[in-house]
Amino acid sequence: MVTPDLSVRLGSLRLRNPVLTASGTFGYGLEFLPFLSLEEIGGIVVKGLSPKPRKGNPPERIVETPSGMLNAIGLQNVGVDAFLAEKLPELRRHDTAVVANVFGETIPEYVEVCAKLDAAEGIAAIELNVSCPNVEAGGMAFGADAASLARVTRACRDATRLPLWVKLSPNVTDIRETARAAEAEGADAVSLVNTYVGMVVDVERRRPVLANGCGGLSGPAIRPLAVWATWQVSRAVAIPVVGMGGIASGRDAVEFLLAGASAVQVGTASFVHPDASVRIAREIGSWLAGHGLASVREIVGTLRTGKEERR
Amino acid sequence: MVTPDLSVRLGSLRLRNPVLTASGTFGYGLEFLPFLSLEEIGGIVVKGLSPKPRKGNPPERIVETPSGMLNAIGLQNVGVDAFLAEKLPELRRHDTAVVANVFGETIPEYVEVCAKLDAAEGIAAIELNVSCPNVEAGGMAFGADAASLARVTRACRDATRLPLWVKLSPNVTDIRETARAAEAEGADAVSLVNTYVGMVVDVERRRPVLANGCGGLSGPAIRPLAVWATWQVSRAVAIPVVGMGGIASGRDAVEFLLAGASAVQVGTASFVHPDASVRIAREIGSWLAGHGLASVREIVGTLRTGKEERR
Amino acid sequence: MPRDLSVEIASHRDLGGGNHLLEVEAAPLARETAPGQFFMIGFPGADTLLRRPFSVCGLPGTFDGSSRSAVHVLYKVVGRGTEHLASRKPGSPLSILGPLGRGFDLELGAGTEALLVAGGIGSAPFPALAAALGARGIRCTLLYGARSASDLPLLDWFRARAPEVIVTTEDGSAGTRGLVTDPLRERLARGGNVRILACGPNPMLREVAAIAREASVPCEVSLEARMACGFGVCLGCVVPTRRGEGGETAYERVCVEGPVMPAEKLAW
Amino acid sequence: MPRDLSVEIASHRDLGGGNHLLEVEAAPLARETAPGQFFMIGFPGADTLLRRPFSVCGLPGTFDGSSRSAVHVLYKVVGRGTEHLASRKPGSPLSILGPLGRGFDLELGAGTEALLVAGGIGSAPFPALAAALGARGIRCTLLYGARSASDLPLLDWFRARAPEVIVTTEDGSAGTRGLVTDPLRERLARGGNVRILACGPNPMLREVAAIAREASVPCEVSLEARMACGFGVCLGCVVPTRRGEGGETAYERVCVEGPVMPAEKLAW
Ligand SMILES: Cc1cc2nc3c(=O)[nH]c(=O)nc-3n(C[C@H](O)[C@H](O)[C@H](O)COP(=O)(O)OP(=O)(O)OC[C@H]3O[C@@H](n4cnc5c(N)ncnc54)[C@H](O)[C@@H]3O)c2cc1C
Ligand SMILES: Cc1cc2nc3c(=O)[nH]c(=O)nc-3n(C[C@H](O)[C@H](O)[C@H](O)COP(=O)(O)OP(=O)(O)OC[C@H]3O[C@@H](n4cnc5c(N)ncnc54)[C@H](O)[C@@H]3O)c2cc1C
Ligand SMILES: Cc1cc2nc3c(=O)[nH]c(=O)nc-3n(C[C@H](O)[C@H](O)[C@H](O)COP(=O)(O)O)c2cc1C
Ligand SMILES: Cc1cc2nc3c(=O)[nH]c(=O)nc-3n(C[C@H](O)[C@H](O)[C@H](O)COP(=O)(O)O)c2cc1C
Ligand code: FES
Ligand code: FES
Repeated sequence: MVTPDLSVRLGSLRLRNPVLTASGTFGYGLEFLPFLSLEEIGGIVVKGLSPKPRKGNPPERIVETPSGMLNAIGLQNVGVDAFLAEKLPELRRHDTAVVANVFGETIPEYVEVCAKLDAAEGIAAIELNVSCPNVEAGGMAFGADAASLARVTRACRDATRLPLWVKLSPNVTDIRETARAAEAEGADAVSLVNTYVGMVVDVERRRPVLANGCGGLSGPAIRPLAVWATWQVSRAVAIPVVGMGGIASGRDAVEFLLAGASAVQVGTASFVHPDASVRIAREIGSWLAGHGLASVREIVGTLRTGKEERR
Repeated sequence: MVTPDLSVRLGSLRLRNPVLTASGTFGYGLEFLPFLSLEEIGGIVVKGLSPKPRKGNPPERIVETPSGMLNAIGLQNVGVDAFLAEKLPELRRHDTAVVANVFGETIPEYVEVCAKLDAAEGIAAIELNVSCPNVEAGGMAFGADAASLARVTRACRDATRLPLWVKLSPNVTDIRETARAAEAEGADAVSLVNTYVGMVVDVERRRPVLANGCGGLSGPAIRPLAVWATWQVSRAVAIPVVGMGGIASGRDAVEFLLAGASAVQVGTASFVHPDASVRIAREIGSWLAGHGLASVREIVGTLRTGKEERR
Repeated sequence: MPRDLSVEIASHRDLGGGNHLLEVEAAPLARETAPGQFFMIGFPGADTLLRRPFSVCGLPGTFDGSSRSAVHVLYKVVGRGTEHLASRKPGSPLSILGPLGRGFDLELGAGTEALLVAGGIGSAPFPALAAALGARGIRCTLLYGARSASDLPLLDWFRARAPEVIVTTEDGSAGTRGLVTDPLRERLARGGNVRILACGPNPMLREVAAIAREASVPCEVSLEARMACGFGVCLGCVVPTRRGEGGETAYERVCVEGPVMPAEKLAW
Repeated sequence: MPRDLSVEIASHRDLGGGNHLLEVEAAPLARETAPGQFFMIGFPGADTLLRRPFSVCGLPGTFDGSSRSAVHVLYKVVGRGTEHLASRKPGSPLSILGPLGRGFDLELGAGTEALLVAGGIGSAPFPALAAALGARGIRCTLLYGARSASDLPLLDWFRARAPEVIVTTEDGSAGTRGLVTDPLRERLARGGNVRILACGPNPMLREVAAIAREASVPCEVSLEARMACGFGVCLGCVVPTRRGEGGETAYERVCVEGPVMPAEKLAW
């Protein structure tokens, strides 16, 4: 059996394999060194970076749900400066693509972080988080309609020459519209999905479990929704799509690849099994080998619905 | 311990208790007679009725997902005439509220079914299904934006004096907008949620498992999303809200009641335990009794988020 | 009338090849279930949401030494639910809903020979069926095909109980190498008053039905379909069928109008 | 360095009142875990998604008769995960990630008396802790409070091993009727070179911390928090803490900067 070629291209960016880790679920990468080697995955997406450090929301911040979890972390992070000074030099010692997830409350804040990242050494791409449901300002407000998403994308596009990914919110009527807006304003790729807004009630206290009230749903529960969103978007735009949502096995990842994702991100699964991303990359390899396929690129977007003729 | 009063009012309609069964998950009610007595629940919502019998979608029509299932039944049903002639007379022999779920491909079709139901004896309310994701014409198309939802609601309002419920789609950016449109055009209540659009891929065949491609996600997986939607809508409209999505226990139902639902519907849970609806009604009673509450109406909408002051 | 019962696993036997024989004590099911009917079995606490459908394999008297309230299920591990079930020890709780669906027609008429055609784990309903037909004095021949020798669960039981057992495997590791349809064709060529009762994967059933139609032999097939409820309300388990001669097709429920259906009714 | 291990349940003892003592063989954990640290335990095949955090209760030598690679966990059934765990028999697979977090400070200084304050199942980390402190020649007194007599797991073990055990129950069914903070106040009033190490529900810990502050006695508390990862990356488990004297608050992770924290650091 030949070893399949797992490398993929997202525009100008080449990844060793199609598995990245999702923002907010992999810290700054270094926390995972006891469990895996960063050289075995395609890359990592670091926790959302804002211009200044953010304290985040008060606890409770997480709650388990059937096959999923809600989180309302509120983008606690060290800020872009500390990331560049303290984390990135460490990360650069590992041969993996580092994608910086960026968050701002205003467009100038997004631009500020992008410009700082642009000036740094060792960032593979920027992912704009315009879809965080857990902060009052910014976040999902930008991702909820095509016009504001277009504005923030354009402003960031003008602030960096790094590959620019826009991470889409699934909490919309038609995700293809925001995807097209990102593409039109110069995004190099779109990634999806961020979390779905939900709430769990503590019936004894008659309050939401989360101090923030609502939170974002992630994990296997959302996988069928995320596969559908990936399929919709991959047919609506020509730029590469990075798919995620509840991926916990190589088979799950293959669903997204077939549905049109050129790469995938693993989120919540890394909490349950810290080495999940590496295992998933290996399982994709075995699946391809078992099907006699030479390259993962052969399967991207090859899903057929049987309705092609009708359309 | 006093037995709590479980009865609720939805406008002019009084229900014995707040538990109804959800459309499409309870057949025409009669199939459940081996398992429960219809007198023990607040009412039943029958499978979506269209002007003519519908054959439905080809198989596969269902697939299990983590803590949920996708369905793409395609509204197979006997048609409103057969329902009125064959099912309703049987149902009328049971003392329970019968809510007729109505589906049309065009506004005149909705109106036709409403008018026929209006002329019949023994219908407690009409629930407009403007949120089915599994049919090409009608269905979600009407529920996805406030303007078309307003048109179909108005037309049906003019066609019947029966209590009119509009069942909302959660596949929208802001569900409060469609809720408000329903209220403005004379709906007596809104019910939510219908299913979330999703897809499962058969990686061996490289096709969606469902012949229809996509399907609607129901079951515990969606519960946190549905609770959030219920809370959002209950604060946006003054008419009663009927909540549903993944309810499998009395505790789950209490989450929806606290979040503002005056009644709840039980869907997928009836597939797993045919008597789930009756058990849930009993569990609500025990919960209230255990908390020394005299009536279920005391808890409806009493959720506090701690952000009230700020708003 | 179907019931929803909470039971415990009475015995659980690993038959090799992923096949297991499960026994529960459930007097109402033992009394009321007919061969070809099925149960929806739930696994409390497992990470499966829906129950899983399984045919009745054994009723009181089918297997030696079982009690008057015992029912048996023969199953193969194919996914998460069956994998979980296989890990459950005697004493573990299960929920079981049944009896469900339409079983095999047992009124075959005197002198008719029953050809039971099984594909692998598709043999599951046949012990109870063979026992019932035997009790009615009907001669049964089992045509038992599978991929390999390990995919022929309960073969010894059938050899001890059925007058004739013909085995085929795709890899030739047991019986004749080939498909079960080969000996079926041969048997039908010999003529006689026969009737086919088949259970196995849908492609095999389609082939069996075609052979039966060609030979003008009546044929019942026990179908598989994904099921959410098992009692007729989700409309998830349908197959296309032909109504009347006109050939107008409709969708009928495998869980109520089946799982056993006359082959000629199906519009596959 | 934490590891993710697949283990089997070696023994599982029901202690009554919903409390269970679980033993697994895991040499790396037995070697490297310190009292007060914890594990994230996963239940393959269960309908829980996330792992559950549990303190180390016993290390080799804590309980008689256990092997040199044994670690023990004491847990109480409170929800779906622990209910599922309680149904698992010896031989069942578990996944276990650890050792995690910051344990108790064992360098108490000669002559210091350790006051271990436990609320119900909050006694879980104390066997391993008492054994370690005992080995260092530190005198331990256990103040053990609970709702009722059945909520005092391992009381016999403590009575046999700790020099002094003071029991309170809310219903008076064991020891003195009252809260564990009553004897704590009394003990502190007697003065001496003492240090408090507390574990229990957060409201109890808050009260213990207030009493310690008032008496100017150093106090460590072992906190509970909902956890998704247990190793510092989800930021789900934070508590508000005070940094420096300025009193500026931040959120620190119970799973990395805790679960054991100096009480004065917390900004509850
Ligand atoms: C009427 C009927 C009787 C059956 N009798 C038996 C029997 O006696 N012994 C036996 O081993 N198997 C039998 N089957 C098949 C059995 O139901 C499936 O093998 C089982 O549901 C697989 O569950 P899983 O969780 O292990 O697999 P998964 O693939 O994880 O299941 C996922 C979903 O697909 C459904 N599914 C998967 N395979 C099948 C299948 N072949 N048929 C129907 N649904 C499927 C499951 O029910 C579940 O909803 C029968 C099926 C039907 C419809
Ligand atoms: C560091 C640490 C050490 C612990 N040590 C022990 C121990 O040794 N023995 C013991 O019995 N318990 C211990 N607990 C509490 C234990 O983790 C919970 O009782 C357990 O997670 C409950 O899970 P469940 O599925 O049964 O409950 P559910 O209520 O169904 O759990 C739902 C979710 O809430 C979380 N959760 C529920 N209760 C708690 C709680 N009290 N603390 C933290 N998370 C909770 C669960 O982890 C899960 O994510 C510890 C908690 C922490 C943080
Ligand atoms: C605890 C947590 C924190 C997250 N933080 C971020 C973040 O900072 N930026 C971001 O773009 N997405 C964030 N996400 C969303 C994930 O990156 C991902 O889009 C989502 O979890 C779906 O993938 P999953 O189901 O595999 O977890 C976070 C998710 C979780 C669970
Ligand atoms: C198999 C199936 C069929 C359904 N058919 C209908 C329908 O005909 N009309 C309708 O309004 N909703 C229909 N629904 C949606 C349910 O009424 C309900 O809104 C949804 O399943 C969420 O509730 P649950 O999670 O409790 O199942 C159907 C759902 C399922 C699972
Ligand atoms: S399985 Fe639900 S109708 Fe057949
Ligand atoms: S539990 Fe994830 S950071 Fe502490």
